[in-house]
Amino acid sequence: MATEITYIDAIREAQAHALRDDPRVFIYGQDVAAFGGAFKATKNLAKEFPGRVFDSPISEDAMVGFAVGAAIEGLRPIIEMQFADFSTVGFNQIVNQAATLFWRTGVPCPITVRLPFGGTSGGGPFHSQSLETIYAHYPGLIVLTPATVEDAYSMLLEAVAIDDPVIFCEHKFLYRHLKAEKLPTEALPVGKARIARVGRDLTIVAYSAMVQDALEAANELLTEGWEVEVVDLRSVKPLDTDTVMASVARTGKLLCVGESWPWGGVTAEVIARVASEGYGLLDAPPQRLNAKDTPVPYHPNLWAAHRPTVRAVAAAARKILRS
Amino acid sequence: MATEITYIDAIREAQAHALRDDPRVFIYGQDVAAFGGAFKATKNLAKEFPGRVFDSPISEDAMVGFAVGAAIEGLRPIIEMQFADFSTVGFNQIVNQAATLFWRTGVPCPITVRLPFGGTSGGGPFHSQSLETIYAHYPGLIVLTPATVEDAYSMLLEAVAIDDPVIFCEHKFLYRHLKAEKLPTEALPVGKARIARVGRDLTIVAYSAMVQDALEAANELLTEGWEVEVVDLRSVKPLDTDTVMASVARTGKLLCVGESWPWGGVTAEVIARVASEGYGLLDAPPQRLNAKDTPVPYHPNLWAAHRPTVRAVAAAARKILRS
Amino acid sequence: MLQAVNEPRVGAAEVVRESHLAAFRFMLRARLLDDKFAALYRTGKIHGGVFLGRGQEALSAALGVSLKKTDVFAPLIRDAAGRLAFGEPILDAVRNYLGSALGPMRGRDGNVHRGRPRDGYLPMISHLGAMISVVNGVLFARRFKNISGMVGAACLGDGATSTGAFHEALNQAAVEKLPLVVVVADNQYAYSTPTDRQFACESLADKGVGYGVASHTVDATDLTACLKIVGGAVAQARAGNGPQLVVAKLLRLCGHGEHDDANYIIPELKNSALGRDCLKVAEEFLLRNKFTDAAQLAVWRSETIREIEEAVAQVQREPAPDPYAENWSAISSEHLNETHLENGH
Amino acid sequence: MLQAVNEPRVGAAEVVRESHLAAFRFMLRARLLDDKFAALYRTGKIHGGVFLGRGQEALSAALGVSLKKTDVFAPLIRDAAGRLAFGEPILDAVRNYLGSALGPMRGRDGNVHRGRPRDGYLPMISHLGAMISVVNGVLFARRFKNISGMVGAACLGDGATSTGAFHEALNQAAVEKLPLVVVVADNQYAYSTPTDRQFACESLADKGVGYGVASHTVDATDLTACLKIVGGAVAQARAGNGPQLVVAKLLRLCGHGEHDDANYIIPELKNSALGRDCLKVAEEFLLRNKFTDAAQLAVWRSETIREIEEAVAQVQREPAPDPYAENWSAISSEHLNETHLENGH
Ligand SMILES: Cc1ncc(C[n+]2csc(CCOP(=O)(O)OP(=O)(O)O)c2C)c(N)n1
Ligand SMILES: Cc1ncc(C[n+]2csc(CCOP(=O)(O)OP(=O)(O)O)c2C)c(N)n1
Ligand SMILES: [Mg+2]
Ligand SMILES: [Mg+2]
Repeated sequence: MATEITYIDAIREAQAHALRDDPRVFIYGQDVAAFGGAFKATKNLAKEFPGRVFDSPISEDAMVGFAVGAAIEGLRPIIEMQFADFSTVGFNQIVNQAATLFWRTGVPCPITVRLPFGGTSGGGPFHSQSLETIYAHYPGLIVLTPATVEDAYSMLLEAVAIDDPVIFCEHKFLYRHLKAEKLPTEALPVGKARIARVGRDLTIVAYSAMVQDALEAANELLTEGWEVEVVDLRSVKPLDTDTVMASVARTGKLLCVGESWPWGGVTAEVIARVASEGYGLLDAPPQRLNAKDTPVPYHPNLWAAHRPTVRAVAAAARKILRS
Repeated sequence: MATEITYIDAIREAQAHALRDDPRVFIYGQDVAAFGGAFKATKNLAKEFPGRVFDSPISEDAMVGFAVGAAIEGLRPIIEMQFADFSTVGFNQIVNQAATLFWRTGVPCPITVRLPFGGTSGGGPFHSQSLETIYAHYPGLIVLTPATVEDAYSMLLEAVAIDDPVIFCEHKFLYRHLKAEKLPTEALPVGKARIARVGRDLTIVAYSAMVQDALEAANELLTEGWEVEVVDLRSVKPLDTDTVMASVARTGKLLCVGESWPWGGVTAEVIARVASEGYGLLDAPPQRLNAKDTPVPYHPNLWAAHRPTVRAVAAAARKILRS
Repeated sequence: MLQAVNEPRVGAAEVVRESHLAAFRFMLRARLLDDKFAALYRTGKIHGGVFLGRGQEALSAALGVSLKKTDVFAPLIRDAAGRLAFGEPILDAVRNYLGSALGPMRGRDGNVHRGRPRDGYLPMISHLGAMISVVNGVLFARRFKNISGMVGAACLGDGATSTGAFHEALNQAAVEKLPLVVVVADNQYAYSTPTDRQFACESLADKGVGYGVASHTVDATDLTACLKIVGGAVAQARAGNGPQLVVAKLLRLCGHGEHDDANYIIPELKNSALGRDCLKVAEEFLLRNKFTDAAQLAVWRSETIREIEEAVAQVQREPAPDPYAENWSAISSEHLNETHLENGH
Repeated sequence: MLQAVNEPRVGAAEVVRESHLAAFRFMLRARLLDDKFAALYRTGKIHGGVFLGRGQEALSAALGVSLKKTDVFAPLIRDAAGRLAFGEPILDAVRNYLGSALGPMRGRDGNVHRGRPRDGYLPMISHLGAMISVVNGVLFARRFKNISGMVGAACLGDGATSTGAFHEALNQAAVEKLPLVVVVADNQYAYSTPTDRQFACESLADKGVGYGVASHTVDATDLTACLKIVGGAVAQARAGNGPQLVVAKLLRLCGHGEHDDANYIIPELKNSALGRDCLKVAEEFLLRNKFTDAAQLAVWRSETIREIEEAVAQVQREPAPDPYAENWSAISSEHLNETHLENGH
């Protein structure tokens, strides 16, 4: 293995590992076989695991239905959507077929749907979407949002092992941006948030790519004397309220940051939980920061302004800290 | 017009009115023509307005795309989904075609998508869903949730007149349950919430069918000496934060109730807004009540326990009132 | 279970008789069971919709008897006969309609939404067309596990052919060369919508060539034809000849559901050959060919009625689901459950 | 603009010459424009993807010249030629790729996602197949307004025929008898996926009959054939003969996008007749038939290059979108805007 491992490498390695260890695993998606996937997440896997990595037609609905059928028979399919945005045409099979199977019949549905998601410069409205909210809202799905190379690896491995349908949101911006020395051998389990940075003045809750921005903002604020704690949710459903609450108990202040649209979603859910159950812990109104309420723009200038920037996170944090 | 007008009558009348007044209006959906729709919302309209009410194949994706094309040409299509639940297969055209058109091109997309939604006893997992959250989360859509016969009428009329795509969530349980003496000639505009009942001790925010349950709970609490204010949101996007905030300013206490699933959604959004912007107004932690996090069950016993009941609303209110 | 009728062999006449009688008995059982559900509906004993297979029994039974227990079956709303033939006990059907806690869906889902996925019997979701790709996945998985000789059947109506899901799944099966049989009951209406508002091809069977899939047409009012054509298609799929599309012509002899009086069905169709009742046609055929006699038919009928009545009586004494005992979780991984969500916060 | 070439009349030879030259010039312009985008991409001047129509120009131009300005056109990613022929200025294309605030999408959307809906020129969303039903809606609306004689064309690739959206929309057009022309560029691959992993029918043209839609096949390396077949299909639709399906055979002579070296395209295909460059084939045809001469070709080429260079130079001086001046609202009804959402709370 290379000495420098990227987030996308980790995703590839996790799949290789799963294919190696578990004969029930297969991968199905557009261009995942010989081509190795649009982002090369399945590079060489078709060659290494003959008959277990194969190309699908451009039929997202049928791809997911197929996975559910295979799962019923005890297999562990991994479905790659070419972009998260295209999962909207497989939406029905995800939320109404996969997500209801166990509850209706008692038969588990262990499928993993990989969604390359989130914004990149020049991606535009249909190659940039963050869809964790629409999947987390529907009952029956586990929604994961790894923010580090290590988590990309360990959480994908765990996703394949989980007996329920997992929506695995892997951030395209992180693919080649993040690097690690080696792959982890141990990991926090799915369902546990992580304190990405310890601080006593303010809790910033973030997930996926925004964890990096939150950490950078925390660095910036440190130069001003503020010690900011950053909680990486890792999984938005289940959502580890305990870790968030414990952090807020320490800091008394909360900012929640997400890259998706502002109406509803992770930031609303986190704030609503803390407001309901941890009201007494807060000594300032909890705040949230999301992308703007428009499609994700194409031009880099617009794109950069659409999502929360490090500067915007720092500014929002400062406002709370000074309140 | 009959002396007793139901919610479904109001929806029919609003469509008749729109067809009569505006030659650009047409209705397209499964069984909407001669048959008059699965719920009779378009009864006789095909006869009264020849060539303007017609049946579609079972093709929700194409139904919505078709409406967008017609809207581009200046028409004002009304699309009936047979059940909200089936809009998941038209989801992509709604959220990525209709909702993005104006923002991308500057050309408005005045379509109305009628979603017979919400639970009824015996409906089961695929004829009961409340999908306001997934549509409100996506930018570019107006999401309406009328709770009264009058609003069903006036808001549908306004929906057709609005230059943007409107998701019109009409509650199936209310169809024949609610009755009014006559149709309104004046109405609050879309975007304004309504104080459905005045009170000073607690604000219950609700929408659609849950407004009735909130009002009943308020009645029950009155016998215990509590005066509960009930805010009917009417529209969940836009969401009239000002009216909610003003009510909370008066009562100091907030309970938000919704029939949809608990993760994310309207109740989270309302509580997050109040917590962020109206923190000082609250003198108790704001609380929320939603359906349980499973598909909607078929059996009446399970169904009744899945959604918030009047008793559960009253109990949650009591807890806040006594805190 | 039926041996493919289009392969005559020693004792072929006897095989034909047996297969007709087997299929007919499932048709009869389905009709009587449906009648009971309709009656229960009228007296308010069933919550939600009741959907009958009246007129579709020959097709559905022919499919059911052509399948082995080790095959895969995804019936739709009008397939009581096929379900019984595939092995579903009457008790399961009754329990599901009445929402018994002991039923296959435990009251969580109802009426025609029932099945036992682990037995290859898939419980439909309502979204039309959505089950076909699930059948594909099951078939693929079995091939992946080196199980061969199986067939997967998915049923749908004329209206459901307009769904994107149908298209994607049939194409997928063709690309993967899966032993899928898609049986389309072209019963002239989708709810109230006549076929000329649903498609513009001459026959839905014309769709086969565009998928590279063999297609077959059958008069579904005629049990003999159904046994031959459906049985043949199943045999073709089993023999490794790829997906098969069967388009059956018939008329729905009831409303869309029992709430619907179907006054939109035009008399011309009712009075046409399509409007024949397949059960009567089959009964006459059996009598005419002396496959059985009227006395035997009467026995079968009364036995089945008793069986159904007993099942209903039993289920009515069974516990309804208890919301307090219910496990309100949609996932199987208990350690990932969120207590926060259990009561809607 | 081309008059349908399959209706010979007085001066037919001259009409043929004119139509070939008109189409060829759009092909050439498209190729040169695409080359420029590829060059800009290589030097990092374009954010996001660049998608070329190399090898598809004859088909796309033939379609573009067969349409009138009052028709409806929903091109896809490889239709630079058709777009130009339908009337798109080079400037619009350049502005869109470079994200100029003055471009048709104002930097909000980019590259091939451009159009002017009010002019019947529909801007694609990325989801394949999704534009066809939108064309249907436009055509329906015009008929509703008593406008006749128009045609709507929707383009897609072999891969996009596997989408449910394609199926639902083609069926819808057939049911409504709309003047829709669906042009499928079967260029042997969908991204890296070869056609045998995409469909199992002999030819995609076989799909027509299953929709009750006329279908046509054309060798898209041959401009003459394209003009004849595509022009003919458009004329059929215009004449009221319902939807038309055109399946064109060709090879993609570039990567899926400019990031892709397409090393998966097998040599057998490259060396086959499908692998011919339609632009070269057309050029040779024009010269051989003395429709024009080499000098003229050189002039066209250099004129176009200058035009493109000027457009690029102009656009590079144009303002980029300004996030502070931007109206961050996705709806047109200003009174329904939520200030709460404007800054992501
Ligand atoms: C995707 C989808 N849209 C709409 C419906 C509502 N619906 C249920 S059955 C039905 C008619 C089905 O007609 P057909 O496929 O011909 O079957 P039949 O009832 O005639 O047996 C409709 C529209 C649905 N179940 N799924
Ligand atoms: C619904 C959907 N799924 C996946 C994609 C990603 N994607 C973009 S282009 C493409 C290949 C298209 O192939 P084809 O239709 O043959 O057109 P070609 O690129 O060959 O011209 C894919 C898979 C998409 N745009 N839409
Ligand atoms: Mg039918
Ligand atoms: Mg292609």
